[in-house]
Amino acid sequence: MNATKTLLAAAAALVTAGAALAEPIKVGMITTLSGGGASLGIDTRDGFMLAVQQAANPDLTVVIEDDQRKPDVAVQLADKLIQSEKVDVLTGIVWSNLAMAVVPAATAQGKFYLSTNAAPSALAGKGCNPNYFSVSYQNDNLHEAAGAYAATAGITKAFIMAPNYPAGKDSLTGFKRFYEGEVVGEVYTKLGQTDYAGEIAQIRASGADGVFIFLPGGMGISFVKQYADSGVGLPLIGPAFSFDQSIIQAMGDSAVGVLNGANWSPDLDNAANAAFVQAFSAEYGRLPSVYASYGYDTANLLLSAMGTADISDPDAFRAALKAADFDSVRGDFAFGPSNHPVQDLYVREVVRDGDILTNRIVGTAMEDRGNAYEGECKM
Amino acid sequence: MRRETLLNLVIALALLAVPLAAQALDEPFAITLATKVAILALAGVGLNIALGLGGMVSLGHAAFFGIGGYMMAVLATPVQAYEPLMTWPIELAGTKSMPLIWLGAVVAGAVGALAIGALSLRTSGVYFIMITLAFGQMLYYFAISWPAYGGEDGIAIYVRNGFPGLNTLDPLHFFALAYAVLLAALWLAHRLGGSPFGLALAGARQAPARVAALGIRPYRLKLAAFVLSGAVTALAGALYADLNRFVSPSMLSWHTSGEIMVLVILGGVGRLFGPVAGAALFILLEHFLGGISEYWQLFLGLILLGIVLFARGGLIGTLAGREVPHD
Amino acid sequence: MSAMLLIEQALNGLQYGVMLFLMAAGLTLVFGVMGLINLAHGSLYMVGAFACAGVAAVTGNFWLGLAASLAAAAAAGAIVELTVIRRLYARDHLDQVLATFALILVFSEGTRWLFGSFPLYLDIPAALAGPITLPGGIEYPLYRLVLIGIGLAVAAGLFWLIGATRLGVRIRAGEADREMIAALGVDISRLYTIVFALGAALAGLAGALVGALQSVQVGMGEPVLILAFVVIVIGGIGSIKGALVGAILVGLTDTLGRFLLPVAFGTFLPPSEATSIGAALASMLIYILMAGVLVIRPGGLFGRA
Amino acid sequence: MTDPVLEVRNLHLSFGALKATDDVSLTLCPGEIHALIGPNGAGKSTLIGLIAGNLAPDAGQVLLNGRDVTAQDVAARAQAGLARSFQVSAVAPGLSVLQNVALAVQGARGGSFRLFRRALSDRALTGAAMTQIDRVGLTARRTVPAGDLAHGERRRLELAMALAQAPRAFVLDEPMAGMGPDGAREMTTLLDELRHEAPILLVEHDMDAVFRLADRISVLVSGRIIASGTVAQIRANPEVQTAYLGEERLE
Repeated sequence: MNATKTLLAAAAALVTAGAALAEPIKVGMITTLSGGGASLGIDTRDGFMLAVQQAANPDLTVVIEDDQRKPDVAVQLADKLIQSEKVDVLTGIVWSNLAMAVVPAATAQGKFYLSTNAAPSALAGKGCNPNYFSVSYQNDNLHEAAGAYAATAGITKAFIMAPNYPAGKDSLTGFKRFYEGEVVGEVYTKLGQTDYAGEIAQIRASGADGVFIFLPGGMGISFVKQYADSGVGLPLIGPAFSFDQSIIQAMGDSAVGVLNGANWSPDLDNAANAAFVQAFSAEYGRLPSVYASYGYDTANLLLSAMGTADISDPDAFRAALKAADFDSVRGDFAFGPSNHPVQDLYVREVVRDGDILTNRIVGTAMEDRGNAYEGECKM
Repeated sequence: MRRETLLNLVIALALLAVPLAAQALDEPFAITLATKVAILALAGVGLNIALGLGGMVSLGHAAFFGIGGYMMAVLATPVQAYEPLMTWPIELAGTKSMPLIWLGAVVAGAVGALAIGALSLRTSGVYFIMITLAFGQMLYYFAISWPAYGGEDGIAIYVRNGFPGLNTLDPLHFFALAYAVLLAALWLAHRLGGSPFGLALAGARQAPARVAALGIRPYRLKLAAFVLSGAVTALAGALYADLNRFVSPSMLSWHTSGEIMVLVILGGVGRLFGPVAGAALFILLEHFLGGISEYWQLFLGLILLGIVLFARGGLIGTLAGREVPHD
Repeated sequence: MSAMLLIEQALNGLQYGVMLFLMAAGLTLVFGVMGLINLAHGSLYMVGAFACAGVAAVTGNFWLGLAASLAAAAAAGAIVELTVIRRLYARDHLDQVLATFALILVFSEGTRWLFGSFPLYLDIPAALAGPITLPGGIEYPLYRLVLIGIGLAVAAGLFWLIGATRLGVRIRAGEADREMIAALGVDISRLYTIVFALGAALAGLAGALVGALQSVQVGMGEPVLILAFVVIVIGGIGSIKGALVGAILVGLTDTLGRFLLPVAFGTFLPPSEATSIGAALASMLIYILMAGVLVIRPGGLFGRA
Repeated sequence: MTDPVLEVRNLHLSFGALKATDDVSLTLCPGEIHALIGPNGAGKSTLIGLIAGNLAPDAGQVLLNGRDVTAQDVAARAQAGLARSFQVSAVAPGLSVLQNVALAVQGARGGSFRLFRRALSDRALTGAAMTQIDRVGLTARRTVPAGDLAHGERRRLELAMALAQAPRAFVLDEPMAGMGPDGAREMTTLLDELRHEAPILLVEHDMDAVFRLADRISVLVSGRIIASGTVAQIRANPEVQTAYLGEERLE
């Protein structure tokens, strides 16, 4: 159940007298390291640990556990980390359904949870909590970016598609929120579906002039390859999850030219990002994904709070987190009222750069976007 | 005392000793693990009624495990949301009381097993395996795509349901509850095995043609056993949902079916305490192998292979010798 | 909805069904001859896809990859048969289920160990890329047409193999009476290894062919495995003809159901509810089909029981 | 003559071109042992399958106590009073001798759906079972798993189970197969007593036993009854001699 790896950051460095004044912090990371979807968890972990290593702060200890993408396992790991490991902060969950299973109970016990990815609407609105911070986004954001940018990309009659599960429905809702054109087809596919010939035929027959999809993981790979082969050729747009670094290699040239809404890109022009991309590539021999960037930012946020407040004083520590006084790889970064980021959203395009495929920013979709649920959050 | 009875006693006491020791050593997570063992063992006891007594290789018991879990969510969510469970045809409130939830889970599991069993038992052997598997998948996809109870996100119950006189939020209290239910189910399974019903079922499993020639129709016997089996597994599902305070379609996935079956076989098919020994071994393997490698499931697979190829009869069979008819 | 869209969807269903047949044929053959239920059949599908993707990545040639997938899956099948499976023939189904479940874990995590957690890249060969225009003006991907052709050719080849060759005679004898073929002086253990490797090769072929359309990743075989089970339950276990008919039936039902059900619900429900409920029902449709077949014919359409 | 307990009228069953049962009629009357003999492959097992209800005939009827049971299944015919033993022992190997026989009692009396009562503390059940176990001489072996019994003991267990059904008619398929001379002699004595409880349709290869026990003999060859009569009549029948000579040559 648990790839327990206690990593003492700043391994060799002896604890200096100055650092010993600070209260040590123990972080429990629950993420997906085995089975399907492991690549996302591995990127999250690697990004997070890169920042931890760079900081070499002896007061920070990280315990990493593998949730196997199973909600029940995640809940039991959270129990274990809280009860046995006595961690102060939890982080790392990739999937919304696992987050929904873990976060409310953890924050109810007074623990901090810093989300490196999943940020379901329930936790941004009615279920918000002062101890819950989403460093990544609110789930709808990247879909909203795609929706807001669609018209710019010449899509006025969109065919939209997502798997038939809650995140899929949220995604189509998010897309439509800022999309001003017409929706000529709306299809829900089976979760885990691998053959999209039927849906592609419907796209062809729908008279659409563009397609929005939210198909994470293998579903997206299957769709994009089949879509490219079908010769339909309409512009394709989606959220970054479906076209991120970890999966576009498997799509090959089928993915080139696809647009995707994102809040980060390897070519985002700021010093922190350039350093991050360079360090990550040097350390792990591959380009970072959005998940790696969120992991990296989360660790740096935590480290910045450790520098100004003690975990033994939760109110002060919470305020230090909320200040978000760190160099985000996304450039400007601030938390909104419900502890979700207020940030610029971009649209990227998949491009071939020599042997590898990667993403390049083609435009800004929304500036200083918060999220749609802030009004419901009574905090 | 027979060797197996002695072994059973040792297993039962060991499972009781772990959380008590954990309490003394202030290791609350070990209590949670022991509770998980007890609940998975309960699910295995349920499956063992079909598998061991009835010879029905069901690869779809996750369906009943999940039905039990969802029954908990269906009954407890309205209370959480301050809404009635239904207003038509009668107004009915939800409940946070475990005994009522258990009753609901048992009834729902039995009804589900009656429907699936009535169709599946028209076939036998390998057809039966595949059909139970397919029905399980059908429920899985249904749970994922039906929006009412969270779909694939599942649904969280923020406060564990209550039991009169106990503080279920205390891990030790909750363990005691799960342990007591497990013992009750073991007693039930034991009585069932020695009853005329159990006798007829054993006969139907071992010599189906003969039993028919004695004037006993195996279909109804097997269906009855399947329904009981589903009901017990559903009860385990309700407890498991309460352990995690969370329900999701993954409870219904075929990996869950496989795991319940694996732990029954690890312990010993048809042996009363087989599921208990199997669940304990499974959780230990998961816990310790997981600490060794990210690829721990590879080693789990190899160990399972070794057990099925070379240690037939499971843990109980290896330690207590082969089964003898109990007179 | 136009007739052309309907025809295109029917073609899609046919192509899906034909690929399911490649999976189901091996499964049903192995069960028919050896009486073995093999849950790890989906892992052999995955092995085929990974072998094809791996070799195609190194050589740049899809067809070499395809050959490699056949070889790798057959070899994996033969190795598994020699080391594990042959100890299971005399066992009951329960032991077979457990052992092959364990094999899934070994294959999946072993593959992840070798290839990593990231999906692999495998694309359609350039010669077959893109759509062609069919009579009636339907634009249809050439590769999918080729898949239908390959699938039907393999089906014909299997019928010929079983109906007209010496190996086929032995396979049929093995299905009829396991004791008897030993008496006929056939080397049973070799026959079993060959049949198992043949089934594995078919699964590997399907994995490679479909892998080019989909995503080559760990765990890709399991959903297909369960569909293949549904196919052979519908068709009748042990019957190649049943597997073919069952596969096409499942392919058509699934594809057309996904397409038509939301449309049908749309006639009396608001669009977003209709698509949601229609999609929910469509995902259960093949299981409902299976239950229906069972009520009428418990042994499947072409089963002996 | 009293009315027959078991009657078979013009049964037909074909498997493809093969006529496995070809217009067979026979009766079994109270108190008698009616032996059915014939070479291997004559269709004896098929006929028993038709009588017991495992097979459905293409045409013809099976009557039990004058009632047409042709459309009924195996269990219903058993409940109507037909007890059969199997050519290859079909006892539950994991259950003890006592449990096997108790199961037979239970089949006759019902009660298989009592879930929580201890079967073997039910005196009525075990008492009835022990009576039959004593009769076949397995008293000392009552707690042994049936799978551990010697061959001859298993044949006797088969018989005890048939007895425990308290049937109206027995159909016994080669009860002496594989028994030594002593066992066969004991079995012969036992069967001779049994006929007073219910008539026996006896399929047997042991000709000595058949000639000693049978009141009537029917000879089945290629699915047809070629001769039927007393022991003396059958012994003298040239057609039967040909059929059997043929068989002996084959063996």
